[in-house]
Amino acid sequence: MTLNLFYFLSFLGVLSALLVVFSKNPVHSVLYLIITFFVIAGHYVLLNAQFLAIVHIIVYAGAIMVLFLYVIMLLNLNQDAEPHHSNLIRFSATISAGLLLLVLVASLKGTDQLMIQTATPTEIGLVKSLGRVLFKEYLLPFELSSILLLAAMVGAVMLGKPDNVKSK
Amino acid sequence: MLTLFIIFWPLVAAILLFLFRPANSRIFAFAASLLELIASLAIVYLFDASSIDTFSISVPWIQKLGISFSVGMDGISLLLVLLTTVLTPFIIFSSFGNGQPKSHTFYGLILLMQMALVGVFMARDGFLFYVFWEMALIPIYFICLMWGGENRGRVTFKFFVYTLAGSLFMLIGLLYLYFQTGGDHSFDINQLYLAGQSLTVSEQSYIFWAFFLAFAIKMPVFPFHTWQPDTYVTAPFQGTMLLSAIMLKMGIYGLIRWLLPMVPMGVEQWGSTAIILSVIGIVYASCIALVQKDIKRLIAYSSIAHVGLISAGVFTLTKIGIQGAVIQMISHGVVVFGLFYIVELILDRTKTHAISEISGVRLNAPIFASVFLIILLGSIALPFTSGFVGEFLLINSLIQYSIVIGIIAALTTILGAVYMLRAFQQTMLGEVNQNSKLFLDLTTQEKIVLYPITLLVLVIGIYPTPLLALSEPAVNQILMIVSDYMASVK
Amino acid sequence: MVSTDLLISLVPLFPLLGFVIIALNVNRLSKSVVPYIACGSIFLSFVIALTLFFQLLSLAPEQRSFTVTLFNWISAGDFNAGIGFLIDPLSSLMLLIITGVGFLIHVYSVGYMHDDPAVNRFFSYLNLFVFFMLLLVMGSNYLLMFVGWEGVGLCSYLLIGFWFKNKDYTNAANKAFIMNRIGDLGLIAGVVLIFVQFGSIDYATVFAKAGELSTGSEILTLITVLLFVGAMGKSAQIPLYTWLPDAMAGPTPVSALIHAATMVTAGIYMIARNNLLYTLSPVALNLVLVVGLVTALWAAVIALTQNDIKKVLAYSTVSQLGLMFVALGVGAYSSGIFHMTTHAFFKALLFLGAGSVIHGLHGEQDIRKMGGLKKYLPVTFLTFLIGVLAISGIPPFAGFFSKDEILAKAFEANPLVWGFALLTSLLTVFYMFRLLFLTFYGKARTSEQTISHIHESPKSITIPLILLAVLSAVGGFMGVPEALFGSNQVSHFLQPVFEKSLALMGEEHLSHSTEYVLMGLVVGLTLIIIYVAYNSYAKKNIVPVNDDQATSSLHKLSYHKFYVDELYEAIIVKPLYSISSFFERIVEKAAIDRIVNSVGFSVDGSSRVLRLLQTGNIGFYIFAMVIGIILILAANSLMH
Amino acid sequence: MKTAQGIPLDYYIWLSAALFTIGVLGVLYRRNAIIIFMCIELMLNAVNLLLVAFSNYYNDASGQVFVFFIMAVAAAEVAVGLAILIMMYRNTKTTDINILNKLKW
Amino acid sequence: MNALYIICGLGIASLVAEIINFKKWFVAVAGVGVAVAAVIAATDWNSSTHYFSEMVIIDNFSISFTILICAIGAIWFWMAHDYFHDETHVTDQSALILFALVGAIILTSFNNMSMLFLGIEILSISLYVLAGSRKDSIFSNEAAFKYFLMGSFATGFLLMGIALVYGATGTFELTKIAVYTSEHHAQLPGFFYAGVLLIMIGMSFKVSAVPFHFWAPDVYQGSPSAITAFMSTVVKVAAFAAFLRLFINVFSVVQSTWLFTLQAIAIFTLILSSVTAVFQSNIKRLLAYSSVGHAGYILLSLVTGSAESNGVIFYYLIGYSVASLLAFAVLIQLEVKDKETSIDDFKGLFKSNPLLAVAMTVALLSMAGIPPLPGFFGKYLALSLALSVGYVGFSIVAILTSLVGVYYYFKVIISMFQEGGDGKTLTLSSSIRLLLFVLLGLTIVVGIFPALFQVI
Repeated sequence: MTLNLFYFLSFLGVLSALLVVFSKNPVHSVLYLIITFFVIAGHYVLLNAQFLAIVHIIVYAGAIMVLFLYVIMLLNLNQDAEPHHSNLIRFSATISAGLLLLVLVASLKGTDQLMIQTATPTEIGLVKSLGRVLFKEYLLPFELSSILLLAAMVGAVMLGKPDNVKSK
Repeated sequence: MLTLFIIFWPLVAAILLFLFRPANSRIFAFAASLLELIASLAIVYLFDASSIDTFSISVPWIQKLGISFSVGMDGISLLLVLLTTVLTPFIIFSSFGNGQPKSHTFYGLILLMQMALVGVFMARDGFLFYVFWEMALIPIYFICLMWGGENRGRVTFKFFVYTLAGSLFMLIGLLYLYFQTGGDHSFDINQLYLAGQSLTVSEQSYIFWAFFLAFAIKMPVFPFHTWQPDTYVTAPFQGTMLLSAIMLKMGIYGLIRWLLPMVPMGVEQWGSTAIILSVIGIVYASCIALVQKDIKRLIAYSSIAHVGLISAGVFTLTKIGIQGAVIQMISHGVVVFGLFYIVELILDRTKTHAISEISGVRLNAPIFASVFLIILLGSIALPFTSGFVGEFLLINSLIQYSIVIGIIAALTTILGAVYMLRAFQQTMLGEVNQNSKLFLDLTTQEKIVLYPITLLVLVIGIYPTPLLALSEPAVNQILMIVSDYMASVK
Repeated sequence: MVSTDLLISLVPLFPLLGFVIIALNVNRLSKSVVPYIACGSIFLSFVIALTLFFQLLSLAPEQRSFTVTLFNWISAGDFNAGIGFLIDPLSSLMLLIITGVGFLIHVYSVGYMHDDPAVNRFFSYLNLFVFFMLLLVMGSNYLLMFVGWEGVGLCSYLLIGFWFKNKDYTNAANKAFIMNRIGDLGLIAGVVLIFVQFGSIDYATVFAKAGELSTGSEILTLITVLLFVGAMGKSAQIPLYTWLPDAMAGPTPVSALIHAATMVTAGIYMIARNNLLYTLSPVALNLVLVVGLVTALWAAVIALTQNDIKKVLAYSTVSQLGLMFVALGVGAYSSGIFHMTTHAFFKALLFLGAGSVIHGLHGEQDIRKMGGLKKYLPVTFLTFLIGVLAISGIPPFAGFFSKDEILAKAFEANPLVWGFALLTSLLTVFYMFRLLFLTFYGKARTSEQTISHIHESPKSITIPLILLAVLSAVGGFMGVPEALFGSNQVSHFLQPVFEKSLALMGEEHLSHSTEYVLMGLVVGLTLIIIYVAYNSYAKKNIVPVNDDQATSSLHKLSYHKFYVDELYEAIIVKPLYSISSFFERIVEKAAIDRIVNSVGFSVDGSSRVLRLLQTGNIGFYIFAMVIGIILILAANSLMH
Repeated sequence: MKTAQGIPLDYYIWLSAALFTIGVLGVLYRRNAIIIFMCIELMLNAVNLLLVAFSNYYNDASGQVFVFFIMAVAAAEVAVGLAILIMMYRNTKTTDINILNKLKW
Repeated sequence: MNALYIICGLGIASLVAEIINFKKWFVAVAGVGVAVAAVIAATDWNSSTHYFSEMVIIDNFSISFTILICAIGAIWFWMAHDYFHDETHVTDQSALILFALVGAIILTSFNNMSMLFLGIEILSISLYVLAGSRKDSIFSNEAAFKYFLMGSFATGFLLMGIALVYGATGTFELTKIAVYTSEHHAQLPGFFYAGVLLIMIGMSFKVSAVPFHFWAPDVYQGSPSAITAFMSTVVKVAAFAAFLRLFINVFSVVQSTWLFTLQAIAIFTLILSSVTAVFQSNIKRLLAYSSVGHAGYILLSLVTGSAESNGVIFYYLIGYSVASLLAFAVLIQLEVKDKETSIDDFKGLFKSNPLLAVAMTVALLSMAGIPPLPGFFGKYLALSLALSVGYVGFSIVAILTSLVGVYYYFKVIISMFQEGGDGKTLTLSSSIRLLLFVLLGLTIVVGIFPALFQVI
């Protein structure tokens, strides 16, 4: 059952991901990406990462993708007027992506050599355990990500704001 | 103390020049170089010829890597240091001419150059030697670049890269040897000797070539010489003098001090090749000098020929050859300085150095012509001029090495006479022409430069014994290292 | 009493001092003072040389040798060369010739160069020359000889090109110097080999050790041949003789002193000095003989048709030098030296006489434009006549004895040699009398204007002429052969120098009767030739044709000196220059330098191409990155 | 080797590799900067998926914590990236990456 | 660790300064603050500790790199004074610079993959913004965009690598990974190696090694010069610190996996950068290629895999940074607003502004590797290291490329010492003069006494 679910989600995920790449209208791409995110959230749930799944939906589908949409609307890009690469480039892009997949898969073997996990499955995906790890072991990275966000905020504001002095 | 002074005083003087930019910087530079000269004379006075290394200082520099600031003085070093310290004041003074005054930078660079040269001649640590070796390149490059003639960017650049390329090979060789030294590795000269000598024949051959390339380019030996004529022509006269009178001695000195004792088997293996290259260079450069139209270029090629002879003599591995090389280095330095100064004066007065455009100078400037003649005779090795002593010893050693090679090498005396006398005849003799019409004879200031040089040419020619005696123990020492090693191998 | 050592050192010192004083004050000293300094210094040397000579004489023959060492000059390894002098009969005789004839020529120059503005410079060179010449003959080792050898070459160069405004003259000077240098190369190589062989270059050591070597050893042959190459250059023997006729560009006293009396005989001196080595090396000795003989004949033939008074004398000098080498070549060292001595007298006389003529005619040198000068220049004529008689070997003039001795020795060695030598001397007689008659006899062929200005030369010119004439007349008596009831004093005086060689060769003598026959034959033939010449040039007044008129091909060949100069130009000079241009244009610029530069260009070129990778297109960049990643991962998965 | 739910770990690896590659493909394939950003997000999500799978396998929360950081960074990147894009759009009036080739050679 | 706090604090203070309108002196304060941070970092010398459940390790390695980064930062603030004067967003930019420094310092002392990731991102995101800080310049825009796009693309691979390594070892902690790999050397899954390689690719991008260097020339050229200076020094130092930490300390056990690849990368980096640079006429682009070339040299000593390479690389980075700062300090003075600076603009500089010319010359000579300047010793040490493990061919390639390097550096030098140019004498503020003298002095001291700086 779970395996079938996995197949279904995977198929859906790959399909929508491909549609992100191949759909002509940027807005459609956004929507397909949101579908992909939901699928991934499904996978998270499958993997007992419930809290993460929710956060994922909130952050990605809720925040990031909205931002994308917002920008697309702002820049008025919601038509399929996008110029395309020449066929040669698209062809070679596809080929090289295929090759990349090939070498990736070829080099991603060896799971059978992994240590067999000893601990019994616990509810690590729950807020409680995650919070414990996050605020104990990973306190410093957590604090530092605030610096990161601060930097990004400052930066985004700085760049995004038109220069009043200049425009006047 | 004196050792440190003689190495670092020019540096200090140069820094002072750069920082304070005195209005009469040339006087300051001249005084500084005189002080340096006095210091070197003091060393001569205190020098004990019988000992191999006096005035030596050795302090660790980068201890971890076995690099130390290790300098010393033996006869060969002393002579070359003396050559440097004697010629530098002259070179500085020779720039006092009527041309536009040179800035403090110019003099500072000359002093820096002097420091590096003295360092090269005194270094007893492979790494230190390399550092000084490269440092010598920088000031001269800038002198040529900033005060040079036409096309100087391209020409000086070629010079720079070419010589740098050569010395990088030397660096590899040095490093290779360094890793052969025992214990914690060291760049100490004696350690490097031992390391080099412990190598197999084929390894020694590689090392030989790594070093020889660097030295051959610096000297320069055929066929690595093509940077030289252009550079000499393009460089300002003081630059040319520094290059030809002192700097090329670095290459020969390197052969004697570093190459021979370090890889005797390599030298034995490839020495004949080096001699043949040098001898080809002698004839080849002399021939090219025959058809030169530019007098500066002519002297440049003549310098290649002379250096070829010296380098060939060194590779005979005989006492006579090396003593000849040492004395010829000194003589060549003095003579070539004089020649270039004379060419500078010609250019200054006639605005040309095309041989065919000048004629009959002797009529208006007899003293000038006579001085030129004497120095020129020194260049073509007339007996009782400085050139003869060295050239005779060198040819002597080469004839001992192989009579055919010796005689081919000795062709330089004939060909040298041909091109030098041709130049003299064309420019000094004949009817006065447009360019030489108003040719002034030597001024007092020029006499101050040229008379001592002329005198030196004669004195070294007539009484070279003190110089030879000074270098003899050092030469013996080096040859002893070689012969001891060869004896132990066989 | 002054010590002999000091005296010996003083001999070269005076001319050196003279040179230094004049040279340093060349513009300051008055033209009237300088000649005194110059002549005085030589005279002092002459006096000392004379003193030394008598000191030598006062000693027993085997003790007649002084050596002085002043200081160590060059020492490197085993090599040692000192500045030291050797006075023995040979060098002492040379000293006398150099300082004596030299002094006379100095005096002559005072008059001859009187009007020249650069007379100070002239005398300084002259003094310098004497200094180096003295060094050459006095040096106690090979290297010092070499110093003198090159030094006189330098002075010769300076003096030939003395009138440096004229390009032909300076060309001649260059030619002289360079040809000498070719010889010098041989000499120096020889010296080095001597050092290699004997471990020393002191005469004393070398000769002592040479005795131990066997006759005809290869190294010795090599050494002596190389030394002889030096002599070829300096003494103008085939193939290096062409500079000497050109050297007549210099002032006439120079031709007399350097290119007749002293410098060119350095080769003779050198071989005489090394007689032992040559005796030990028959091959070299034969080479000397052959070269000398061929040169003698060759130059004599050329001299037959020359029209320049000094050129005739120059070729005559070459020819006579050849004769001296013949003497050396047959092992008659002292005969060679004897002829050299008398030759110094009469050839100097002839040159100075010619100079006097030229002086009288204000620079005219072409004998076709002379004639009938007998009455205008009586002293010159008389002295010149004595000179001609001396060179022709008319008894009892100096040349007779010396030449006769050579002929006799040649006959002794090989009648064929004698035949050629005789032919040479007969040719000499012919061209010398041709010269004499064309110059002094017959009608004056000079322009009226010149004739009105002709005057006998001043005292300072005529007195040396007269003195030399006397020497030429009586100089021969110091070597009267035993056949003529003399004692051949020269030969005896020089005995100690040649002792070892003579011992090696063994002495045979021609019977006196043979000598008489030979002498008679020679004198008879000489007289016939004189008559022939008189008939053609004095009586019939035949004047050599102008250059543009047709002559027989043989005559042309001789007149154009067998085209040797042109030959050298074609086979040596031109190829040398074309090789040089080839080196410069092709090898240097198009090959070596191009290879060097091409390294730079190739870097430039690849940069030009490689920078195109940086297209500015992000798509491409990312694509390149992906390719890189694919390659890396592929390599990895292949490895594992 | 399977995850807690019995799905082989390999499957997740492959899935994530596929998604990652699709992201790469998108970056290579498209010229619209916004789509390219989205594809990069897709790549990051592929990584997230992988991390979660491993985290599950090892029963170790730190993998999931790491995903939080990736999310934070992704958000920050998107914010900055879009700001850059807007700024650029202001000057060039396009989001076509091919227009951006003033800097080259 | 304290240095990190101080700089974080300064960054936030910078933002506060905007609010309380303390703009005028803030840059100076920041500079001094960073310098103080360096000093404080130095006080921990020889005390090897870790903080925050082994998130960071403070050892001599991290301290020395931290000091270097702080020192560069302080000098940068000194140098870039004018950059702030021109701009409207003074505090924003100084905050971003300070945050970038935070990121850099994290990269010197991380002991956890999450720290690595965050460090890189803090550094990068700040720089993406700073690269585009000249908003009206299309070049600046393009630089920011390219940097951002390629940077985040590369981050994807880095993360993939981290994920795979996590998957293979079950931990993000470096020390544990090191222990795990050495204990289970034989049974590491295949994807572990892929992970290591992907991490290497991500890091190679940061240090701009071929073929992941394409961003560097374009971004260096397009960014404001002060930012370029920052990128070519701080970013490079930090990235190499991280590179060393990862590949010398952690992945050294599996050297065989990455060594060959890294060798290839190093060789291509050396060759491509030096050859391509020859043709450049834009000075910033040239310096970019030069910086790529230096990365090649550093990689050369890194691939020796020798323990000594830490010290060598540290020294190399000091020499390189000092020279870069010097070059950029001159360049900034010479720049005309909104105009590209090409080699021809240096013509006659020695005549008109000797101090600038001398400073630039010394910087370039050092980069070219002429003794006794630090660039020479750096290259020497790298070569020596390479030869000590027998990389003869490699060393020869390196030497040849450094000869080619001489070729392009000297194009600039020749230009400066040639006649021509407008001959305009710039008036330098005394602060800049002092800075130039300090940097010149530093260059020479670092060059002549390399032993003093080879602390690790």
